[in-house]
Formats: sequence, structure tokens, C-alpha cells
Amino acid sequence: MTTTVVPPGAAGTGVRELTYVKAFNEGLLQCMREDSDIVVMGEDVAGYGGVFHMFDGVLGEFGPMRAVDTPIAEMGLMGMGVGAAARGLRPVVDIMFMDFLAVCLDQLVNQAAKMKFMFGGSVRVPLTITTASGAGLGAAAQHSQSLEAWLAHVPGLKVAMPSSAYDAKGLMVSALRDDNPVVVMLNKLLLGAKGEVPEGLYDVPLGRAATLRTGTDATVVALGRMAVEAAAAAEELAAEGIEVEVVDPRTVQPLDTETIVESVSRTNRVLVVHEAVTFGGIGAEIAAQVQDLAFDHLDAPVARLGAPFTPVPFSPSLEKAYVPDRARIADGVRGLLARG
Amino acid sequence: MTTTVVPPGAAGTGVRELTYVKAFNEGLLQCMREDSDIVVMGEDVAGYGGVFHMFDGVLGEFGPMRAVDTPIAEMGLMGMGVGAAARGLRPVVDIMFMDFLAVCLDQLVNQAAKMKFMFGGSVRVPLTITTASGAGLGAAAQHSQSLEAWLAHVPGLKVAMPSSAYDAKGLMVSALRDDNPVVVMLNKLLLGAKGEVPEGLYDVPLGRAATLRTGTDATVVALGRMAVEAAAAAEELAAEGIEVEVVDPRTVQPLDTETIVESVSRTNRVLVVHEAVTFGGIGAEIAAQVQDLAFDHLDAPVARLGAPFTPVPFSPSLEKAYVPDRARIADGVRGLLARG
Amino acid sequence: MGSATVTSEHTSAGERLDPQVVLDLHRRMVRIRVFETEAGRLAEQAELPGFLHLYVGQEAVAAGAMSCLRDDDQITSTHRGHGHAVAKGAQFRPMYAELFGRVDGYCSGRGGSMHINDLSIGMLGANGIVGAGIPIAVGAAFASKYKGEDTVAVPFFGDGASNIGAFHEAANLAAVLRLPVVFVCENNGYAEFTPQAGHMLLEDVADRAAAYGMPGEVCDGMDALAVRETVQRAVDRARAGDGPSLVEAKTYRYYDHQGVKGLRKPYRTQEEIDAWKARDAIELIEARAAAAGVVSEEQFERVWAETRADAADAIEFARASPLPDPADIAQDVYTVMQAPQ
Amino acid sequence: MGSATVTSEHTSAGERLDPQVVLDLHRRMVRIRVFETEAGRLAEQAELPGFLHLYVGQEAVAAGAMSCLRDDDQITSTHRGHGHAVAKGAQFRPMYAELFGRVDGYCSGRGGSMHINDLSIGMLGANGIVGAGIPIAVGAAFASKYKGEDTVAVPFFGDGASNIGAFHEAANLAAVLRLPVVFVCENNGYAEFTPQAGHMLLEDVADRAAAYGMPGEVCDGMDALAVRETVQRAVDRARAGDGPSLVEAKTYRYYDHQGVKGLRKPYRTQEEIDAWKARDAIELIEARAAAAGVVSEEQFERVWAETRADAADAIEFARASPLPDPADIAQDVYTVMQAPQ
Ligand SMILES: Cc1ncc(C[n+]2csc(CCOP(=O)(O)OP(=O)(O)O)c2C)c(N)n1
Ligand SMILES: Cc1ncc(C[n+]2csc(CCOP(=O)(O)OP(=O)(O)O)c2C)c(N)n1
Ligand SMILES: [Mg+2]
Ligand SMILES: [Mg+2]
Repeated sequence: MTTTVVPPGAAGTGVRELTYVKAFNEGLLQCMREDSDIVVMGEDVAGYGGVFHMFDGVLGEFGPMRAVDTPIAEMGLMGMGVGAAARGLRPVVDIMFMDFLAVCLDQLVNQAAKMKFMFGGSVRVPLTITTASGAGLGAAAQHSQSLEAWLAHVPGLKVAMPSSAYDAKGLMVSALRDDNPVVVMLNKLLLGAKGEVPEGLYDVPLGRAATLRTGTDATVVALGRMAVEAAAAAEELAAEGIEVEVVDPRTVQPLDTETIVESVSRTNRVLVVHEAVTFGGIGAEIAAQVQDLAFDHLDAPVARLGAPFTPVPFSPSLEKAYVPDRARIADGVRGLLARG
Repeated sequence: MTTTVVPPGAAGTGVRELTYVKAFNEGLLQCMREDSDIVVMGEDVAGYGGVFHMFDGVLGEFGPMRAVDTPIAEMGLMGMGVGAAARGLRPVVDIMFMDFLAVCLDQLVNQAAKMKFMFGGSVRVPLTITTASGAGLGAAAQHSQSLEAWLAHVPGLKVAMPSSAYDAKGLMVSALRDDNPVVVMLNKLLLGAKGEVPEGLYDVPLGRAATLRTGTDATVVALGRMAVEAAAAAEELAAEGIEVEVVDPRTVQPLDTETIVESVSRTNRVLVVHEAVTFGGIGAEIAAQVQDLAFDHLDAPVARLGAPFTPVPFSPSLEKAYVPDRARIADGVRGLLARG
Repeated sequence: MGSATVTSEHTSAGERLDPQVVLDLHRRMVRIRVFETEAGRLAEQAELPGFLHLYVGQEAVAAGAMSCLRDDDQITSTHRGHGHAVAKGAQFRPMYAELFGRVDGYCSGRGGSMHINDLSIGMLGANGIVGAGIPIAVGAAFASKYKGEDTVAVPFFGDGASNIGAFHEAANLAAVLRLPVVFVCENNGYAEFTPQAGHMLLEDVADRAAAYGMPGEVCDGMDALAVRETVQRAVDRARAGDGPSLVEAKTYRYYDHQGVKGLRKPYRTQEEIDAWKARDAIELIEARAAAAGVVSEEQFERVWAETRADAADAIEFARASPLPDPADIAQDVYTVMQAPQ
Repeated sequence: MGSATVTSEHTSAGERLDPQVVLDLHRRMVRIRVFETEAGRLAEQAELPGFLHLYVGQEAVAAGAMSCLRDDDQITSTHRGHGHAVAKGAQFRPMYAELFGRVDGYCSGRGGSMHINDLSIGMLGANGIVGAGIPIAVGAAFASKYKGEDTVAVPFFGDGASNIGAFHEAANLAAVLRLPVVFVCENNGYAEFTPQAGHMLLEDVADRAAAYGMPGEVCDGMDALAVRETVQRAVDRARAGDGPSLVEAKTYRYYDHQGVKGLRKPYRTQEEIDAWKARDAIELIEARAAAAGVVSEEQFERVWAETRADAADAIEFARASPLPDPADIAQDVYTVMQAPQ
């Protein structure tokens, strides 16, 4: 029952195994070759290639005007991206850890996101923000957050959360080609995860979910790294005879409600999973939409699985208990099937 | 069927009509008289009493050490509050417009909110943040937002949204007495709204909803100023023979799920209303919880009414269409009754 | 600050007056004065929704600075942005229409006073967040350098704004990246109701330039010629690729921080206000030109008359412009992308 | 910066050496060195979860500064916070236990390396957000002033952190409110992998003090006595109610920005590293004291031995300490309030 998503485009090119971060990097480099308006700016993105290797090779190939190391000044950096974008460049602004958005949110949400609307449409802000999110590295409360719910609540922004090497490249390509501010959240634990990636340029459209696996007994909607965990949980459940459909929205803004609702209408049960704390997470929005649009199809309430309502803890024993994993997802599905 | 909530405490004191902002101010002054650790800091809060009169009289009565005008430096200001709170003061940090949280969110969410947890419990952060939120004044996209959803998603914070003069005083008193960071959102359009307010000190506990009106046909859960609009809509609907129960959560973190679910279990239908954009708003969390906890009681999906997915527009014609009002709430209830 | 004892390099420079320059500066200032005075009147009549931060009193700064710039040079502005827009060449019709919240406004009625912009003349927007325009201008300057243009970017900001982190970060970024930016601080002595001495210990904001390794200079912000000369030096430096500068203009606003009505609490003395008004920038340039005999009274009068007529026409235009249709509310939130392939 | 050519006021001040002071500084430095070296070893053995930003090389700054402070004086720190904690008097047992993520750690295992704190000795926390500790220290100083104490607050931060808005805002706030703050910038020449010349145009971060109307002074951050003397002046000033100062200490970190392993890309030359190590702060003070004949080699050796034993004991203690129980995960998110009435 497992299905592989066959990418559109990228015709005639070979497919290799690449890591998630390498795939991201390849997409960036390929787009930079095509479009000289793309420039990368951030802390240690040039000389060092980014602390996560995201920008390896950019300085070497494109030089210091297109790979710009900046001081530690995220508000200034983000604003520089906004101003450059308003003047027609396509800047990539790297905010090393997603948690640091808290020091520069104004330029993202009050400026970049609202500028087009406030200006009556007279401007475009083709800005890509890249950032590393997620727990699991023992990086504690200020280096581990998943804050997509903040951003998805802001009209004017788009937010992508690749869960595979394929998507890391394809979503980054879409972000770079988009004329709006797009935040691309790379998951820190996935950076080294390998997957099949076409050599050529292809995009994964923003706002289109991927069905990672079809199934009939329940749907699991899972974001970012949780999609990987959900797929693994589905394998485990299949051994028990439970066929789970796994949907990865891939972007939370725009959100592909249609695919989710369509799936739930067939399976009649759904569990939404993300790394962020459950309360006020994007899972709430998904649950609210699904219970509305698939009301008559639901055999049980929409279930949610996220982090407990605490900051991300440091200790391995706590952090392991904090982030949802395949075992807890499987348990969630079992609980869901027992209900209603 | 209209009920008045009779406040606990404040025994033996008279009750007068006061405006919302005056009631807030009275609660602050009374607490400052009782507790010399309370200090107010912010832009133009001392000499000018705050641009919304929130701090009238504080400088005069308590002097410049307890009413501190600061430079325009919200990150510094918020951090100063955090540091002072960690050392045992009970600072009130005023962020003039809620939108400006975007320039200082780090100190609120990465420091104040997480400090106790990160420090293993060894610190208390009794910090009150006051701020003005909401649209309706033609103040446009950067001076009108309702961003409670961001804050309610952050473990360690509490968030109050008074909808009446009574609550403006009582919730402020609770915030000042709380040993955690509490954000008190005053609604700009309610500042001059009058209501009955006891003269003495009383508190409105954080995390307890108010049932503004009882009813049998549907529940409207409405936040901040929307509670006022919902009560008015309920009057209108009552004339049509539709009896609506109006629940005002009063705080969104903690959220009084119990009262909401209990109400919905009786009325079987619920509309959640807030000023913030619907997508990713706190209404999503309420909807997600209600559909889960009252699944078998729901005759129709949980409905939500919030702002459309755009920045707050300037023009009166657009702004009026943007913010939900009594007419649209009434329509929402009618739609809800027609469903299922 | 708080007193008008700023020295002017130009008070005695009458002999070098170029009539073209004088007329250019004068027209820019008069256009601001008339635009703002009328806007204030409309606000008092409750015809305008929202906030109104009037620029009256500070005209010499916008006029002097903008006279050094070309249409393809970029500026960013503040909550007090009308003066910058007008001096950069914005039209009265779409400006008033925007203040009224009408479809023919610069923001199609969506932004209002605090978001007026006109990219065709390099006006990258007023801004409701103190200091937020500064990094945006640095980004605009980055684009200039990246594209190999000789254009410059000029963020305007107040004395109060020089205390916010965004200023510090942007100034340092521009310095390190050697970008063509001229930071123009309009020091009107107050951040809302807080006098300068209550928000910083320095006398001169320009002294902060040293923290970034860039030159800083103070000029008389009531003297458009002095502003022009000082900003011109900085612009030349930026165009030549020598990096950013900070220019501080000492000036004053005549109206309240917001709106036009009397203050609920006095925070400035009448003497202080009078002292500054005695050096009114427009009166100053008119008197000096008259003394030097380079521009006639009639020429100045014509500018006033033309400008008043322009304002009257534009206000009528704005009043007649329709309000935006609520059905279009979700327009312009995103740039709609072409379908892939 | 990037070279070790910083002048030291103390290199020739041997004659004034007070043995008590030397031993105090030496002990603080040795404790940091041993703590960090062992932590690095544990990290290499993959015994420690999370990030590790080692302080080795910079010991003279923490030791010199902290020797001017009392237990009730407050400090805030950075991602590179172990040195500050140890010098302020933190115990090895709860420090190592925290690095291991155990219940007996300073954060009960919840915070880790970047959040070590001990309020009982005025250590208001390391911090994972660059610059964020600076305003918090200003708030601590506000509390000092408000309570009428003569305590001071000292935020430590790096050269890189001096570029972030929080520094600017906090410095200005402290100046305007005349708070007892001593801003200590540890200039180790790099922000992660970016050399100072790549993130600011100034040679001396101390020059930024002028932007806030406060004194700024540079000292040799490899010379604990020089740091002590410079910081003492600033502390005295702050205690006397004369407001804040900025002290910059030129120093160097021996390990990589994070962790201990070799760098994936070299960004510093071996010559540069060797030059700084040749002026190692601990060797310097040992040699100087020996030359002056005020402290014997045995006394120093005893400190090393005692410290090594302390570390060995503490590591054993930490290894034996239990991991937090996942059932308690939601503990300490909020201070639980008493039920009303
Ligand atoms: C980040 C932020 N903080 C506070 C405000 C509220 N506010 C608007 S204007 C202003 C004063 C600005 O002073 P200054 O920069 O000197 O400009 P001026 O008004 O004097 O032209 C303040 C505090 C704001 N808009 N943004
Ligand atoms: C706001 C923020 N931006 C970026 C980072 C990532 N970061 C951690 S340490 C560091 C360099 C700090 O340099 P400096 O202040 O000189 O301190 P040093 O590491 O040299 O001790 C950076 C960029 C961060 N933690 N916080
Ligand atoms: Mg000002
Ligand atoms: Mg450094």
C-alpha cells in the first residue's frame, strides 16, 4: 500500500541519493545559476558556508556580493533583506536557529509580510528566509523551537517545512521563485537524512500536500520531521493490520486543506502530529478545519499529538519524552481507532 | 435570561460606573499602594501617564522610581523588566501597541517565559506586560493587531484579554499578583467603555471564564471586545427567539476549557469569535479542544469567526468589513443553527 | 536639546545663494507646509480616519536632503512621513486620497498616513514602527551596490529612533558592508512627550556615528541650505563608494506629536515653541533670498498660490474618490504567482 | 584585532603584587581551566549532550572581573558561560551535573550548558541568545538602585554581541537611568568564524561607550590583574551611584567556537593561536608571581591539584546523578500560585 510520489518535471535527469541539506544546497546553487538576483546573507553563511553546511559552495561559486557574511544583527539583516527585495533582488536571509526569529520578527511580520498590502499592491517582496528548527540535539529551550504556528498566522507569509531531501530541494526552489516572503524551515535532525533527489531543477509547489502512504483506517497528518516518524509508525501499524494514510502538508501557509479533508473523508479518522507544543500549534488549525469540513465523515474527534506545554528541555531523558516519535504516533492511531 | 456575574470579594465596598481604562488604572494604583515592589516602566508612562491614560497618576503618587519613562527601546525595556523581576521586583512593562511586541519578543518568549524552566525552577519572573491591541481606530496594519495566538502558544506565559471595566481591573490585579509573566491586552476601542466596578481591591482569577449570558440554543465563545459584540448579538437573537449563551474566556492562557465544554455540552452548537485573523487564531485551539471533548454533543461543527486573512486595513470601509461585529456574529449563529 | 541655539553655517552665506536652488528648496518646503496644514485642518474637522503625525516645522530637513537626491535614489521614512514623501516628489492627489482612505490613494486606501509610498520616485514607504525603515534603506543600498548603480539610500528617523536596536544594527551593517547610505536623523528634541535629555545623554545624535566608524555631522535643521550642503557631502561620499555617513539636523515640530489639538499635558514651554518658530525655515529662506535680492516676493507668492490651489484640487479629488470595496479586502496580500509551467 | 599585540598595563607592575590577590585570581582561573578542559574531554568522549562553548583562553577576564564583585552583585552571561559561573563561585558538582543533564544540575537538567545559573551567588544565567543577557543585567541593576543597595550588575558579552540591538538599547537605558552596570565586553576577535574586522569597523568596542555618554576603557584580557584594576574602577563608579561604564578586555579563545574538535574550515592561523597562547593568562600570573617571589610554585601546584580533585569528584557525582524523570516534564513551567483567599 506504500506509494512513492513521482515528481513532476525534472524530466530526463538522473536521480541520486543525497542528504537533505545537500539537496537543499543543490536547489539553491542551481537557482543562483539561473537567476543572478538571488543573494545569500546571514551570519557565517559565506566564509563558513553556514553552520549547518546549508550554504556550502555559494561563496566559492558566486563571490562575496552574492554570499554576504553579516554581523550578529538579525533585525538589521532581515530588514536588509526586505529592502533589497523591495528593490528587485531575491535575497535569501538566513536566521541560524528559528528561535532567533524572536529578535527580528518585526521585519518579517510587520514589514516583509505586510508591505505589499500596506502599499496598496505597489511592491513585491521576493524574500526567502531559511532557518533551522526542531528539537532532538540537546540544544535546549532557545535553540530547538518549531514556531511555524506564529508565522502561519501572519497574512503575507508562506511557510514551508520539508520532510525529505526531495522536498528540501523542491520547496527551496519554489521559495526562491516565489514573489512573496517564504520561510523555509529545515529540521535539524533531518539534515543528514538521505533520499532520492533528481539532478535537475524541479520545484515542489507551495500549498500542495504529499500523500506519503495511502491507507484506509486512519489519516495521519504530520509536519516536517514528524512526517518521517509517521511513515515509520504506519509501517509498524501495517504489521498489525492497520492501514494508515500519511499526509505531509509540506507547507503550513498556504495549507492544503483539500488533500487533508479528502483523505479524512475516506478514512474517517485523523491524527495531526507536529513537534511544536500542541496548545495553539498549527494542529489546532488543521483540527478546526477538518472537524468543520469533514464533520459528517468523522467517526472520532480529530486527535492531536504535539509537544507538552513546556519549553524544550535539555536533558536527553526529558527531550526524548518531549518530542513525538513513531511509537507515540502509533499509540495515537491505536487510541483513535478505539474511539468514537 | 441575561445573568450578571456577581464578583467574589470586594465585600463591603461601593460600586460605581467607571471606564475600562480608569478601572484598569484603579486596580494598578491600589496594588501599587499595597505592594512597593510594583514599578511601571515604558515609553511616556510617567510624565505623560501613558498615551492611553493607563498610567495616569502613577508618577504623581509614587514618584520617578516607580514610574519610569524609558527611551524607545522595547527589547531593552522588556529585558529590564525581566532582570528586575528575577531580582524580586514586580515590574509592569508597557508596550504601547501590541504590534510592537515584534521588536522585543525575544525577551518575552525566550527569556521571561522560559527562564523559570531553563533555570530548573530557581527563579520567579513576576512580570506584567500591558499593551493595547485591536483594530477599529484606523490605525492600520502595524498598530491594530491582536496577537494573543502567538503568546498563548508559549509555555510560561499567561495572557489576559479583559472585555469589561470590571475585568480590566480584576484581571490586572491578578496579573500583578501573579508570580509569572502575564500579558494584559487592553482593547483600544473599549478604553472608554463604562461598566460597574467595585471600589475595593478584587481580583478576577486568571483561567476562569465568565458566562455573560446563559442560553440554550447555541454557545458563543468570544474574546476581548468580541465578547461585548457577542452579548449584543445575543440580545438581537433573543428577539428572534434564539437563546444564546455567551462565554468570555477572559484569559487565553490558561484557557478555561471546562466552562466552554460544559456550555457546549448543553447547547450543542458553538461559534468562536475573535478579532485576530481566523487562520491560526486562538479560535482554532478552542475549536480543536471542543470538537474533541464535546464530540458527542455537537450537532454542528464548531464554527469560527475572525478577521479575514489580510493585514489590518486602513480605510474605514475595509476596516469595518475586517473586524467581526454583532451583525456578523448574529449571522454566524443563525448559520450554525441552520447546520448539522 | 530643547532650545533653538543651533548654529547655522548658512546664516551668513547669503552671498552664495543660487536662485534655482532657493526656489527648489522653497517649493519643497511650501508644498510640505501647505499639505500638512490642510491635513491638520481636515483632521480637526474629523474628515480623516486614523493617526496624523504632522511634519510642520521640520520642512528644511526633508527639502534640503531631498534636493540632493535623484528619483532613483531611495528613501525610507517614519510615522511622520508626509514631508519626506512630498519633498521626494509625491503627488498631492494620491496623498490626500490615501489620508482619506480612498481607492485613489498611494496605498489604495489600505495603508493610510503611516504607509504612504511611491516606488516610482524611490519613496520606499513611511513606517509605523519606530526605526524599522532604517534597515530597509540599508537593503535598498545593498541593491544599489549589487546592481552597480550609483544610487544612494537615505533613511530618515528621529532622535527617539536613534535609541532603538534597529538603528544600531543597520548603521553597523551599512558601515561594515560599505553601503551607499546617508542616515538622516531629524532631531526635533522629543520622542513623543519625552525630551531628548530623558532618552539619551548625548547632545548630538551625530556622535553615535563614531560607534560604527562612519562620519557624523550636525547641521541646522531649520536652514534648508545648511541641510542641503551637509547631506550633499554625505551623498557624494556614498555615490563615490566610500560608504555611509550620519547627518543630524536639529529641528522642531510645531504641532503635537500626533494630531493637531492642544496637548492634554504641556511638555514644552511656549517660550521654546516661540523661539523655534522665530527661526521658521520657510520665513528664513524667503527673508534671506529677499535680502540677497535673488528671488522676488512675487516668485515666492506664486509658489504659495500654486501649492494652495494644488492642495484644494487634490482634497476635492480625494473626497470624490470612492472608498475601497470591502469585497476586495483580500487583494494584494500576496503577489499571485503564475501557475507552474 | 586578531593579533596579540595588546599592551598590558601590568606587565611591569610586578612590584605591587599582593599574594592574596594573586592567589585569588589564580584559583579562579585554574578552576575555569580545569573545569573546561575536563568538559571538553567529556564532550569528545560523547558523554555530554548538546552544545559546548568552551571558555579556555579567556580566564583572566572572568577571574579579574569577578574578583571585584561580591556574592550579592549580579552577573549575566552568554552561550560561553561556564567561566563566568565558575569565577563567580559556582560549584563543580551541580555544574557538571547540568552538563550531563542530570537532576542535581544547576537547572535540574532542564537547561544545560547555556542556562547555568545560581541566584544565590548573583549568577543570573548563561544565555543562548546573543546579547539577551545585557538588558537583563540592566534590570538587575535597576533593582539594585530601586532597593537602595550598593550592588552592581555586570553583563558579559562578546565582540560579536556588541553589534546586536539589545546591547545598544541596554547600554543607553543604563546610561539614561544612571544604573550601576559595568558592561564587560570580552573581545576574543571573533563572532563564531567571522573575524572582528568582518563585523565592525572599530578596533575597540570600548569606543562604543561614547555613544551612550558613558566611559569606556580597554584592558588586556590575558592579564587578570589588568582586568581586575580596570573593572574595579568601573565597579567603584557604579557603586558610588555614578552610573554605568563599558570595559573591553582583549582576549582569545583556544578552542573552536563550539566543541573541541578541529575546525572543518580553518579561519584562524596557527601563528595567531600560538601568539596568544604564548601570553596564556595562567602562565603569565604564575610567572609574574614567581618573579616577584610573592607566591611559591608549591602554592600554585596545590591549587591545581585541589581543583583537579574537585573536578574528578564532581564528574563522578554528575555521572551518578539520575536523569530527570520524564513524568516531571511539566514541572517548573509556571510558578504555581496559591489558590485565591
Ligand atoms: C517600536 C515602536 N515603539 C514605539 C512606537 C510609538 N511611537 C511612535 S512615534 C514615537 C516617538 C518617535 O520619536 P522620534 O524618533 O524622535 O520621532 P518624532 O516623532 O520626534 O518625529 C513613538 C514612541 C512605535 N511606533 N514603534
Ligand atoms: C541572536 C543570536 N544570533 C545568533 C546566534 C548564534 N551565535 C551563537 S554564539 C555566536 C557568536 C557570538 O560572538 P561573540 O559575541 O563575539 O561571543 P564569542 O562566541 O566570541 O564568545 C553566534 C552568532 C545566537 N545564539 N543568538
Ligand atoms: Mg523626535
Ligand atoms: Mg567573540
